[in-house]
Amino acid sequence: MPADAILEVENIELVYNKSVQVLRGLSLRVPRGQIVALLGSNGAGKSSTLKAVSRLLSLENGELTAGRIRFDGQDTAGMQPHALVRRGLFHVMEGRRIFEDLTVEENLTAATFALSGRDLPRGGFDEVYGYFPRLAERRGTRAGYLSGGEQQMLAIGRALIAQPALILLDEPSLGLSPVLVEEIFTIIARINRDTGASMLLVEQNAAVALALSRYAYIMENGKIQMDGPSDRMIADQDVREFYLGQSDGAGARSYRDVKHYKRRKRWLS
Amino acid sequence: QEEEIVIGASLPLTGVFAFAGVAIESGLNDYITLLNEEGGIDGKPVRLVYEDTGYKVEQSLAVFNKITSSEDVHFYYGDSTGFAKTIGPEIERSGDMVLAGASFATELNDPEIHPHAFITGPDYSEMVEILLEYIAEESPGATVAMINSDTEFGRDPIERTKAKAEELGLDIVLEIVTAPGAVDVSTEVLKLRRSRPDYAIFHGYVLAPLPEFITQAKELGLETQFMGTFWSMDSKQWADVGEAADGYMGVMPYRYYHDTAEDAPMLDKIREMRGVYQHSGYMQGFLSAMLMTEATKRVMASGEELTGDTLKAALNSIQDFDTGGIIGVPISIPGNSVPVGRVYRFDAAAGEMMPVSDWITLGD
Amino acid sequence: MTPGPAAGAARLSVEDVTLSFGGIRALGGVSFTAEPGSITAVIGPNGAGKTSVFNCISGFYRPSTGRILLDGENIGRLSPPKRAGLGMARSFQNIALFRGMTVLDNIKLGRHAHMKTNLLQALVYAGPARREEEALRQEVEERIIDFLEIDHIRNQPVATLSYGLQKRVELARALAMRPRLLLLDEPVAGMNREETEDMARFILDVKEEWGVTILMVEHDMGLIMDISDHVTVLNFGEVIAAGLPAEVQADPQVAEAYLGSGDPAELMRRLHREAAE
Amino acid sequence: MIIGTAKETYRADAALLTTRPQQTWTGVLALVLIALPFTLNDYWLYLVCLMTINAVAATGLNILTGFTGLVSLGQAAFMAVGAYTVAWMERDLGTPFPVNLVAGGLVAAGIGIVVGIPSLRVKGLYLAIATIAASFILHFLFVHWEAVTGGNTGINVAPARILGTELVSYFGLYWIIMPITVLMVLGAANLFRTRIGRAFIAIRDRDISAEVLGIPLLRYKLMSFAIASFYAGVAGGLWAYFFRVITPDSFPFMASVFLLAAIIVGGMGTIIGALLGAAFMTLVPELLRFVMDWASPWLPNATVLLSPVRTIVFGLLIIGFLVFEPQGLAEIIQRVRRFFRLWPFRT
Amino acid sequence: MSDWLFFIEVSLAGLGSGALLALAALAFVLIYKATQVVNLAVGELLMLGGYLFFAFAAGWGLPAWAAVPLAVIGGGLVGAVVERGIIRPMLGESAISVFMVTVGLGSVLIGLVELIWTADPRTLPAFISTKPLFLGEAYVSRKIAVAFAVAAVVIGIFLLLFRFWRGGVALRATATDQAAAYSCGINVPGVFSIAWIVGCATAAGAGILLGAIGGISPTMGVFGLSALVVVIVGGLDSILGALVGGLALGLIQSWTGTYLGGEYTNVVTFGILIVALMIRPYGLFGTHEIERL
Ligand SMILES: Nc1ncnc2c1ncn2[C@@H]1O[C@H](COP(=O)(O)OP(=O)(O)OP(=O)(O)O)[C@@H](O)[C@H]1O
Ligand SMILES: Nc1ncnc2c1ncn2[C@@H]1O[C@H](COP(=O)(O)OP(=O)(O)OP(=O)(O)O)[C@@H](O)[C@H]1O
Ligand SMILES: [Mg+2]
Ligand SMILES: [Mg+2]
Repeated sequence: MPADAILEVENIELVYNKSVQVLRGLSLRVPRGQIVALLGSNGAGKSSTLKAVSRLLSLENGELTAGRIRFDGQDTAGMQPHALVRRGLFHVMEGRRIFEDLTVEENLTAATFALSGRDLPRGGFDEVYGYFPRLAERRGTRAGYLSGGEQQMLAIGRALIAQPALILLDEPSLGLSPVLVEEIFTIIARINRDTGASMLLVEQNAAVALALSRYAYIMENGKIQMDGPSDRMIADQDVREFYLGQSDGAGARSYRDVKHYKRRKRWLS
Repeated sequence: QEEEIVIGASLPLTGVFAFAGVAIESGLNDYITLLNEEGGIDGKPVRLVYEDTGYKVEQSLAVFNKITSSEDVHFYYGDSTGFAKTIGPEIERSGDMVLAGASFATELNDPEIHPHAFITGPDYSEMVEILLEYIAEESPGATVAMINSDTEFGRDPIERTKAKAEELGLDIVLEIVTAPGAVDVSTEVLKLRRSRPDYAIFHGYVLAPLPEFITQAKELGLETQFMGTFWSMDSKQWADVGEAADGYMGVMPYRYYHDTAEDAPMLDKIREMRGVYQHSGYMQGFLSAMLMTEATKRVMASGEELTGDTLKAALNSIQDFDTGGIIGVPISIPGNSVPVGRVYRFDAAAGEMMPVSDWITLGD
Repeated sequence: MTPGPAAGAARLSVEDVTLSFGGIRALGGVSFTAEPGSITAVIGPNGAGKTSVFNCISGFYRPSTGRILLDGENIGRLSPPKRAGLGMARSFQNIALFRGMTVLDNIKLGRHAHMKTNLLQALVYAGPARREEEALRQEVEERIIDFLEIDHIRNQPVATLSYGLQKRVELARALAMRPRLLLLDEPVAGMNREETEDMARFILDVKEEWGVTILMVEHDMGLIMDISDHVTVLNFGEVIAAGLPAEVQADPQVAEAYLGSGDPAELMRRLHREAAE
Repeated sequence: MIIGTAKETYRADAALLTTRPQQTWTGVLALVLIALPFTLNDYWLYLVCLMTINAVAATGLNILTGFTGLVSLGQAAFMAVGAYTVAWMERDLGTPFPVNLVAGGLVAAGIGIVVGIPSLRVKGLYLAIATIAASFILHFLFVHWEAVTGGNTGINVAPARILGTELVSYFGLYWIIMPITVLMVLGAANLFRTRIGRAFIAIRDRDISAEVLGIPLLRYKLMSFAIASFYAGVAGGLWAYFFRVITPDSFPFMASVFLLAAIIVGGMGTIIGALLGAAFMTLVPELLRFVMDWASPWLPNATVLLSPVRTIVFGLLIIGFLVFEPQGLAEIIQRVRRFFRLWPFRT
Repeated sequence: MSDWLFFIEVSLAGLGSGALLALAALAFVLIYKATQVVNLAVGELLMLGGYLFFAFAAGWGLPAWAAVPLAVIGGGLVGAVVERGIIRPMLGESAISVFMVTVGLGSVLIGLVELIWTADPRTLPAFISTKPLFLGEAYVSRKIAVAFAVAAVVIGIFLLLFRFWRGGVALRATATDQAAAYSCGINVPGVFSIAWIVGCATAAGAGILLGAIGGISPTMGVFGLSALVVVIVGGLDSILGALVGGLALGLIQSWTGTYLGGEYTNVVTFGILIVALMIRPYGLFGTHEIERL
């Protein structure tokens, strides 16, 4: 892999409430300009990893007890979350987290604070409305009344406004219809291609995530269990079994048959 | 019998009533010091045991319980009407003490209901009655406005004021009850301007919002004479207000610290002990201690036991008593109160309250 | 003691339901039926009104027109608690567990509408109140907790559980309501394949072993295709297609509005190749 | 070291006192409560009774605010309603005191229901402020409905009578105040073992989903208000017999703040929290009195500092607990218990 | 004097005290808008402002033009300290807890003032002329008129600020979701500090005006309760609501005081509050909380 990494995470340990350890020596890196996927089952600590990177942990009583995180070559320790954002690291949080009381447009305005010190986007909000026409229709509505998918669009729209160098995407497809999943991922790919923004993508939809990304990490219990180029991961037997739902043959197995299949993951013992 | 005489007290040394509490404390203590220097009562020293209450009934009660469960108390000085009413039943039940205090509530002045209570001066209604008698004397048929705060303290004399005014042929043209905590009095002043009374009697306030009231009224060219009762009659307090205070009048049962009347040996002593002006609460405390110890002395002289009944009887036996000039006339205590007072007027140039009437004793 | 659902699966009919918020029309005459003992899926684009339909059924929203029939009886005027009493249970799109309570208490809460303890009995906690509580405890332990394999977490506060387990506790709570009709709003959202498989197994088992009618909103087409018996498709608050899963999938209108090109992974790979060039 | 006891039946698991040490300590506490009046002087007995009365009111408030999540700053006003009812019945009807107490509770509960009606539409702090409003309106009633309340002068209350003797001493009063408190606290503890208590907690956590799960919101919110005010009413009734006079200023707005502070300091949403909080907040000002006494040789005007220091400490306690120990004293006790249970193994 | 003139005078006086209420309410709104904290200590901050002015003007003998800004800045400083010391650690806690923290803060402030200045009420050195002012024939107290003008200007400035300044969005975003605000690059601690500093400074300024009219005492904080009624009726997050609510309440209190009697002002005030809450649970101009399943 090329040496130039926009994000390097080295052996971080994370503890919530001074008692619950969630990450245990996790390391990963995101090369500049690339999309990297981070997969793992519920509660593995994916979101926590992203929060550690964007330093939003402190709001939830979390604390890094060991390890180092470097963004754009600089150690992030001691940096304020908003300062990181202004340097170009944007975190699209799990569960959308749009500002419910603000209108769609005001939500986008809020994101312009990430631009402090840099130029305002050329087309203003039109670029976002171009990607998501539905948002344009509802620009005066309070965001809390949007449907789940519309809210997800808004969350990604906010990231677009900020013109970041690295976007942390936490489950962008959560609760989206298939056509929207397709659309959102297409847009993500486009953003990556047009702006060269790097991305760290956390996703449950492993098929898409692996297709979109160049490199992938799989984590369990706060540690990376497996990593490698995405196309090689797709071929891995365990990944096929547990993340893609394909048994030995080529096609996906039916959910009706699952009862009969209950094999434990090999890497979990 | 006891080795020493203990007087208990719940004193508001802090909180909204601290200005009075601190003065009362000095007054009580000074008289007791004087008395002890002269050998106490029958050779027994008098001791004042007290604690701060912050002017909160529950605290006063806690202090009362704390003091009475560790000392043998026959006289107790309370800090508020609320306390006096709360502890009243207990005083009547135990029957072994008399309750004095900083409250002049009319309600306490009923020997039927409160046989063991005692007020060192006129009650609030009597204070206003003294003012009304003065007004009736000066300008018969005058119009009067009543301005009372919406508190128990403020509403206390309303009924009796109306009755007395009618009896004296005075016309109550305006009744104002101010909202608790109200700061802006302009609407009340407007009402005043509309009815233009000759006199306006405040009751239920210490200082605020009287100065603002008076200032605005003067601005509007009103010629109303403003008057107040004991707790809003301190000389120093008005001196701080400045020009606006000039001409304010009110009733005061005691002499002021700076009064140089000749028949007042006690005032000389007080000025000897305290080089600076003392708040009128001081006089109240001083006189309270004097009367409490006098009653104790009388009971002990008669060889009776110190109980609520004997002490109260001794208080009521006080006839034409000389207070050493604290009050300018000899006093008697027919019931629970000492219904005497005098009308003073504030002179801004002198910075002092000046007497404008003689001593008025009600019921004469 | 009568464990399990109250007397058999229910039949639900939604007839011509409309609903609007201010000026926005969320539902414009939606009708469909969930047959007793079947799994009916409601799919549709985001904002199509699926959750709104659920909210109308469970009584949280009052539709402006239309009827909602449970076993042929119009329940449109009943309050949510009354509907719950009739055997209607649901889970929520954004998990709505009671975070201050343990798993066990959350599940017990589901039974609320079927219990009788009154205030006086509760204060004294003797006789009927105690008997009722003990019976409930036994049933919850033996039928629900055991069935959903959550015995290891029963005394944990739900706030500390992972997403997948929380979804499972929601299902458990719904089961404690003795449902005859179970509404599941996106039961496998945010789950990976393995966890989805577990959930699929529970849903199928609930249908079969408890004999419950299930109405489900879900975006995971794989799951829908595999386990549902009937699919209704909503778009802009209107039904645009209904039928067997395979029929619906083949409908071009549905493909256009909802399904997209079909295989997002393939699309991604293509995009990727384009980008690389 | 005490290891968790294995429970063999669901009943044992649901019992209020599940471990042997818990049972032992409860026994000890009962003995102490019986011995107290024989050992304390009037001052301390007065404080114990006051603490106990506050504990009843705080327990009620805890049901409403700590468990149901409806913040009320009107609990003291409900105490006043109970106190006035008792005083009025004593004066005008002369009914026996148990009847009066229950009536005081019921009247307060009735008013509580009325005050609770906005709770369906109004949430959170808006509701808290509605309760402030209610308490000011009640205060107005106390002042102006003279026929019943005696206006500003208030009502003097005849002592409670039991078997022909009048309960006037703190010693005598203790024997009605303490048992009633114990019963009411037990009632509250029982409540949370049943569906009603669970429904309250569900409403606190998220009321709209509680409704869809079959909990009629209005009914339960009002029920919670009614219970809380019933407790306040009984506490107010006890207060009336204890102080034997009631005026409109007996229960100032600050008393409601005091009760809310008590449950915060004690621990919201735990039965023991209200008890600890009421005891602690009643005792601290008195303890400060002793502290200031001790400090007087060094601090020349210590007595004059007492009241402001008390005000400051009251504020600091609220702030300190919320910032550093949001679960309150109850959590501290839990930690101590865990420590001893695991002792000598530290966690 | 005609009844009409009297009515007009009473109304003018009401508008004047209403402006003060609005100014105090503004302090609530500013803090609430950014932090969703209902700061019950606003009344006590008002009191503190009055005492600071007293200390500077009477204690140090500074002229009013120096003492007023110093007291306002002092209020702001206290706001900064409070925010840093006890509000920021409460980030993420429930609204009720933070509300109670401010209740504690109020108590601490009262205690401190009593400790430093004792509980005696005091009069502020006069800095507003006492010459009566006549609008046509109608009399207005000059202090009240000055208070009205100051309040109107300050509120006007804030209304404009929130309308045309991007920072308004940052404030509201922070109030809705702190983590998300952070992730948008908003300096959340900065927003908190600013809101508290400006809010407390406003309260201190209102306190000086209030003290000039009615004198200062440790109990003057009860004024905060009336201001609280204003914000509840107007809407906790609405500056316009503070203005309209303040003026309306001032008028109503003035009318009740005049035509019913001062003892009725509290009942009427709180009666209105309850009615308003029943009709509009989030105030006249407040935003509805969104509740969805
Ligand atoms: N604020 C918190 N306090 C305590 N524990 C937490 C907190 N946030 C997360 N955890 C715990 O940390 C673990 C990892 O959580 P995290 O949200 O990072 O998982 P995840 O991999 O993102 O899972 P999911 O796929 O469900 O989103 C979980 O066990 C969770 O319970
Ligand atoms: N309480 C409400 N107030 C205003 N509009 C609402 C409300 N609830 C829903 N809507 C609107 O109604 C439409 C349907 O919303 P609904 O939540 O039912 O969609 P959905 O089909 O469940 O979407 P998703 O798959 O994203 O969850 C949306 O446009 C939404 O903005
Ligand atoms: Mg996650
Ligand atoms: Mg939905």
